[in-house]
Amino acid sequence: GADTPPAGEPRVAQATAVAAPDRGRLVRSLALDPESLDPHRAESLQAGHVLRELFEGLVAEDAEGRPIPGAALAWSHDPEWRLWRFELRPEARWSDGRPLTAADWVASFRRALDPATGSRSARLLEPIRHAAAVRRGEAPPEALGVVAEGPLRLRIELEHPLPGLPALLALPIAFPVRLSAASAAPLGNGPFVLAERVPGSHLRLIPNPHFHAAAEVAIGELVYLPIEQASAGLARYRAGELDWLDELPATAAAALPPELAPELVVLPVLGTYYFGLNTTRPPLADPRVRLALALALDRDAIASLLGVPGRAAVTLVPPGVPEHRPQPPPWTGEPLAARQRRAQALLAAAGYGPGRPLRFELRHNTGEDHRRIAIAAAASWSRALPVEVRLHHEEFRSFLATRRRRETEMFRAGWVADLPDPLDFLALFRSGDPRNDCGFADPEFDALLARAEGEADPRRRAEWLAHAERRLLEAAPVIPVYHYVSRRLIRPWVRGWRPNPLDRHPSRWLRIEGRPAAAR
Amino acid sequence: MSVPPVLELEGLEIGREGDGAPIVADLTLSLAPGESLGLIGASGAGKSLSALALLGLLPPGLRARWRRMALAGQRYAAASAALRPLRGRGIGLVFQEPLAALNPVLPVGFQLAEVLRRHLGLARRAARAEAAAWLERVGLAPPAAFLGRHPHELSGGQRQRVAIALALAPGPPLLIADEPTSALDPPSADEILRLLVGLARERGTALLIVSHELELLARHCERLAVLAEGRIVESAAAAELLAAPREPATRRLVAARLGPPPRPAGAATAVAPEPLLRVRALRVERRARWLRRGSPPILDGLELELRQGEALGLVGPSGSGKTTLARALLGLVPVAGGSIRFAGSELAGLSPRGWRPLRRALQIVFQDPGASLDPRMQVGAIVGEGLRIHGIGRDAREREARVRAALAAAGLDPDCAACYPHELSGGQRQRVAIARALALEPRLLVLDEALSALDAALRRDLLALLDRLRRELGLALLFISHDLAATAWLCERIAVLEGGRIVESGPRDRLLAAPAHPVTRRLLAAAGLA
Amino acid sequence: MIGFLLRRLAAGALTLLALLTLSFFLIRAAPGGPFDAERPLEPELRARLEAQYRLDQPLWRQYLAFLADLARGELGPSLQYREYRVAELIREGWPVSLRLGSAALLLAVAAGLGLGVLAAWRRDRLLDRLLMALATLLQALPVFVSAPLLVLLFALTLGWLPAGGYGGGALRHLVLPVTALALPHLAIVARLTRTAMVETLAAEFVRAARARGLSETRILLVHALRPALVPVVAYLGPAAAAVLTGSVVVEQTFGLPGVGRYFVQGALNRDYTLVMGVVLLVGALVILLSLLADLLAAWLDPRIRLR
Amino acid sequence: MSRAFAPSPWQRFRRHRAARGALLVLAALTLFALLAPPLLPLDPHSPDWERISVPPEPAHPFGTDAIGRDLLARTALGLRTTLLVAGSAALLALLVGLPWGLLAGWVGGPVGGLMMRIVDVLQALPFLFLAILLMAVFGRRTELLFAAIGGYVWLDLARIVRAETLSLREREFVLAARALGASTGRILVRHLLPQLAGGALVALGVIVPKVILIESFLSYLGLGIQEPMVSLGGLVHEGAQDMSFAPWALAFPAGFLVALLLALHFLAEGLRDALDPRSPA
Ligand SMILES: Nc1ncnc2c1ncn2[C@@H]1O[C@H](COP(=O)(O)OP(=O)(O)OP(=O)(O)O)[C@@H](O)[C@H]1O
Ligand SMILES: Nc1ncnc2c1ncn2[C@@H]1O[C@H](COP(=O)(O)OP(=O)(O)OP(=O)(O)O)[C@@H](O)[C@H]1O
Ligand SMILES: [Mg+2]
Ligand SMILES: [Mg+2]
Repeated sequence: GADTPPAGEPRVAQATAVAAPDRGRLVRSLALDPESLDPHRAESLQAGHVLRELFEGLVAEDAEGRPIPGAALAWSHDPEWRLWRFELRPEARWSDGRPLTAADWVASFRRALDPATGSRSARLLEPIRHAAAVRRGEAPPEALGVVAEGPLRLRIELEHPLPGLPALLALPIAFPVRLSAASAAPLGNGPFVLAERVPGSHLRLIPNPHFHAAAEVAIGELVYLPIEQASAGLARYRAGELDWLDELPATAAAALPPELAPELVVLPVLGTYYFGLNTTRPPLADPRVRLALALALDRDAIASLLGVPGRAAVTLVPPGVPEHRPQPPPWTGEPLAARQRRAQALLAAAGYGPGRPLRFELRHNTGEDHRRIAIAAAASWSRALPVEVRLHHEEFRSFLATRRRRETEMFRAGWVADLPDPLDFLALFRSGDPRNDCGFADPEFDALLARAEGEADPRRRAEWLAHAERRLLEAAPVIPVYHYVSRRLIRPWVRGWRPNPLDRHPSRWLRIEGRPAAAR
Repeated sequence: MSVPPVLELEGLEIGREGDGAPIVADLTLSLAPGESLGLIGASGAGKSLSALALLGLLPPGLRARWRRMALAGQRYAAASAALRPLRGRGIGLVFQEPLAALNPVLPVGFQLAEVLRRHLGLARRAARAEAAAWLERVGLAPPAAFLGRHPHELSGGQRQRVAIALALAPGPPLLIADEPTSALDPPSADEILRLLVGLARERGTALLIVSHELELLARHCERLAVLAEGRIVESAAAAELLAAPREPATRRLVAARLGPPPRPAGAATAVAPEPLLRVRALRVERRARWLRRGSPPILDGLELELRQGEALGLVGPSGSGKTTLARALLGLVPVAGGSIRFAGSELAGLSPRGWRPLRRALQIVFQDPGASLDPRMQVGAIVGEGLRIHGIGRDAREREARVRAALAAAGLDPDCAACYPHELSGGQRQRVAIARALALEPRLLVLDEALSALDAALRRDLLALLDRLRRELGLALLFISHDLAATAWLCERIAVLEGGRIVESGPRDRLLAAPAHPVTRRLLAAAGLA
Repeated sequence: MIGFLLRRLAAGALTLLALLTLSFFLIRAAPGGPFDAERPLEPELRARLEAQYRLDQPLWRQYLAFLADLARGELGPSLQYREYRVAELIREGWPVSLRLGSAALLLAVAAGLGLGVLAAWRRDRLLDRLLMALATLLQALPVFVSAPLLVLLFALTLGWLPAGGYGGGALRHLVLPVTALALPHLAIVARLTRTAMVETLAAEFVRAARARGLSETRILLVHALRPALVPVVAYLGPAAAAVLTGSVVVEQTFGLPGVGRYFVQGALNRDYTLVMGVVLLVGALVILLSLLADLLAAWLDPRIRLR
Repeated sequence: MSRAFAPSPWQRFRRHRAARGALLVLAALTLFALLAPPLLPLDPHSPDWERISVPPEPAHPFGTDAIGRDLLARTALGLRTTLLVAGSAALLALLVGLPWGLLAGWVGGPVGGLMMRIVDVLQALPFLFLAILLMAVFGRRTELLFAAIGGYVWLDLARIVRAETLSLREREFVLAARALGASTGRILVRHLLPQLAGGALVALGVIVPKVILIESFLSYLGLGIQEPMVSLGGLVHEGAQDMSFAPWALAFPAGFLVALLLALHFLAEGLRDALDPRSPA
């Protein structure tokens, strides 16, 4: 049946934003200089932030991250959730004023999946019919299940039921792309257009007059400053050069000058920091050993070290995923001492004791937080158990290579969801998945995931996934450490943002109210 | 005297910091305007240090005091700061070793112009013109060829002229010249002294000239003073002092004047028939700097022969290429053409490896002894270095004995083996260089102005030593000198170098009796030998 | 002289080629590649991508292709900044680095020489000790400490200067980064100058210059300094190359769009083409500047022969 | 002319007040580095959850770091590493850079030119890749890292020494040594080296801080030495991150670093003066 998309409250908020006329300048930080402004090629989170300003998918997200109509006015799907139709806005325009039609959309999807584009995120589009084959070059682009049914109507066919398709279509990989001869970066259709880009220095954006909701955009000039050094970001925020500072490190947040404390915003993020255990190689190939380590880890200590006491993680899938019921392992409530005693027993059973300590290496990539966590974890194990941990840090690419080649025993890893879906996390451990650096291979687990994917009923699907997670945590190829939070500083005069599970805050919803003249 | 004296110095005392007997004990001196005083004294008597003390520029480690010092009636304390205003403007000083005294990295024209600007307040352009005029005045013509040169691109005599011009240019009331003619040929020396004295008369400058050339001083100075035992032991009109020296120290110096050559020419040991050294068509070119090219070669088509046991005197005006020849013989400057045969080997273009075995047989005493001594080595090590290199002497003890012997032979206290070169006087340094060469017992010794800084007595002794070595050991000598008397005394054959080639050569007696070339005649005339 | 220059330039070209060759293979020997990321690519996709950038060919073929491109003045696309060519990145960034670097160099040389001369003049006195202690302190402070301290003091506490940003090259924006960039070199120049000056000040010719009544300043700045500059110039040649190509830390601390960060980012991201670009830049600079340093040394001390 | 002889270099060195002080400080630092961890009841490795980032207090005289480890013990440990890094790099620079520059300056011509072009290449080489490669291939072999740093910093020394050699080789006393028949080796070692030694020592005073800086820059990039080892440079880097609220974590390691470098500086000065017979005693 037809499904009317939720009409968001933000529209109401928008009305007030138009009324308050400080169409001023907003300066936001980026923790990384975007490597690309092509939605199909960009990979980083930070590039994603900018792309959401420049583009709009068929579906957009409101300030709370809920899908709302974007370039499409409305959509409908069949009861199987496999065949979707999107009604395009007649007034949709590219930023140069040319109309944006269903043909453009078809071309864009094909481009995203074209092997020549070499997009990494295109994997996310694989639920679309033939997408996987097209992506591997095994089928022609024309085979793709995205079809124009007239200039303003688009049909999307899926391989398997996917109730969450709208959320998927709000991702940059599903943004429309039109290459222009004039600039290296493609043309967009979003609330803002790029006015200037100086690598390493800044990106300057101005409102896009052809945007369908241009009247609601309350920011007159949007500047993104790539600041890779957290301390530098903080300094510039303190100096009044930034209105919005992203990715403040835990240590900096802990030591914030008192006048800035009210501007600190800490929000949960759908993401988990964990240790991956190499299950293909002794000594961690032994599940008893893995479980012992999972039991004995003092997560609370680490979480409080990082200043996020409530976010110690016992599960891989973070709390807050819609439809998902967290699956904490049975020992969750036990006191640490008791858990550690059990761990000792497990290790003893595996043949490790004071005379023959368990020796393994924990690798992490460079980073102050990673280092602190690794030291703390190593300390919490070696204090309670006959364990000797060798810490080893590496620069990122070398680390990835080591991890991928499974040349270490334990490594640090983390995952932030693209979609609010447990599968996004669990698929990392499917056997044969290129991301499965643990070498975890459990046919049962794989089967549970396959079941969930074929399931059209959201509730049943969630159950299969919960089941899979339980099984995963029992085998413990992964030791969750903590669930990510985002820490940022936001000026009090920046209004309109709302907490949301994916922690995305496009400037379309922001406005500036009551900024003191001195801070302009 | 109605006019106050230019310099009044009473009771100058110079000693090492802390300990020991003073080097200069009680020096008292007075100079009237326009007066020229010749100061003589044994090498190491303290002449140079006294001069430096007046400017407050003693080397570190030495201290000076005086009871009274006044310049043109104004009294000065013996402190460096107090004396600063005197420097250059009040007292001009010509340093004993011009190579060490000129800034090695600045063109001489620049250094001259700088002094003129500082003391005469000339503008840049005017200072440059005046610098050129001064170069011409001291005999460096055409000045344009010299203004832009650096000290190392000048001959010893040319440097000395620059040093004199530097001291004269500001027109100080007192000029102290420390052996200002030691590197000059007799006519030039005469000319320079005439210039000095002339300027002194004209401007009322007082002149204090330190020198070992007694005749020269006698000719130009009214008065001579003798420094010995740290004080002026005798002072009198020049002719009087030379004619009737009273003090033993004076007598020693005066009596040391050379007599006639020790024997008639040709009566030496049998001279080997085959020449030890034969130079043919030797050509040495100037080093091309930047874009400058095509200047004439320094030596061109030079021919020379020298037999074992023979002493060849090489004389010639300053800048004629004597030093260059000496260096070319030793392979220290690149030879552009010609051949040098020594003891059966060809030296031109020889590799460093090929040179090594020959080094011992072929030794040199450099013209600027100070610069040729490694400043970080003690004298003993300097003299002993050749012994170690060539493996002479069985052990360290024997080598040390040889070093002491060589030092003694060169007229030095063997105990100074522990000194560093900078602690020695100019003459002492020269003797170290001689000792270094002698210690190796070479077959051919090149002496480039090797006796110029020695007092007459020492000079006589060393000449005698060289002559003895020549006769007894068959040492061959290439004796480069401006001291024609010494050359004539030592050498049976004399060659005259001019403009890079030998213009005349022949047996001493013939050359002295009947000089053929005008250059020779001029040299002889100025030395009072013609 | 002209012969010397020609010979040196020819040698420089060969040196550059050797440098590029060595770098080419060195950077490819490091583990990991430009297309590695947390989300790995499927092998077939990765192969396709690598083929696009010619990374699938045997090394020697890649090398020959690189040389052929280079001969045409082509450095290729950046592997990291997908929308940019390496030449573009350098063309945009280097003027910024050059501007900062030359100002920093000037500051380091002027102040370093000044302090060094001062210290040598007051040798072993209190001022000398203080200056040298200060120089040591400046040398001991990594830029990642000194730069934030400068910001803390002048931007946050005193509020005199902006905490970052290039501001189109406005003076206000340059003061702090230039200072941060200059400080360590300033300290080194000061120390080298002092030592060399102490040596020349003891020389006889300085005593002779004093005897001529030259002013102390002139003796220090002309007579003693000139020969003392030889080692300083030798150090400054390649140091200038480093300063003129910027510093990651300074650029990151102050948010400046120079090329300094490409050295680190290029290496960390395995952006092979970008790294070759910056190596070319630095290499050419090092070679040219060391030639310049040699010429300068020969001019400063004419006894030096250029061969 | 009999008199008290000129003092020997050793005597001159002993009379150098600043150098004596420096030597004392250096000895004290070494003792501290070697003895503090074993003698004091402080553990540089295990974190104390209760005492994270505490300022100096009796139990932790230098305070603790962001993971609650004792900073006094860590400083001592870091000092040990840094002494080792600095020492080995300085030694390497002296053993390679000095002869290299000397030889290149002396020989000149094509060979000397080639030697200097090698220096050019090494100086322009992407050093980070070398570090990455070494770390990847040899992992935790910290010595190799030191060697890589040392292999980089001798270049400056070689350049400085060469420039001075070029000037010295034209001096009269070098000619005199050649005339004596001294071999190249002898001229280089006996005549040029003593002239250069002072300058080279001071250049080392420039190089050692550079080594330490490079090492700490590598820490900044995460290519530095591995836990549980620490270096002063690494500690300074750690401290720099928290410097606004835990200044002691920066101040103590940085203080030791400065003390070390100052001591080295004055030591170098003292040695230089001692080697120069003309310097005032
Ligand atoms: N820097 C010094 N330190 C210690 N002793 C010195 C120093 N300079 C010179 N002397 C000693 O002082 C004495 C006088 O030296 P000075 O140079 O004045 O002699 P001089 O009369 O000029 O001799 P010469 O005719 O050889 O030049 C010498 O014995 C010398 O050894
Ligand atoms: N490096 C150089 N560059 C250019 N010209 C030089 C250089 N060295 C020497 N000359 C010139 O070569 C000529 C010969 O110099 P040389 O030193 O051989 O003279 P000399 O006969 O020893 O003179 P003196 O008696 O003054 O010592 C001089 O005119 C001198 O200016
Ligand atoms: Mg004298
Ligand atoms: Mg000469």
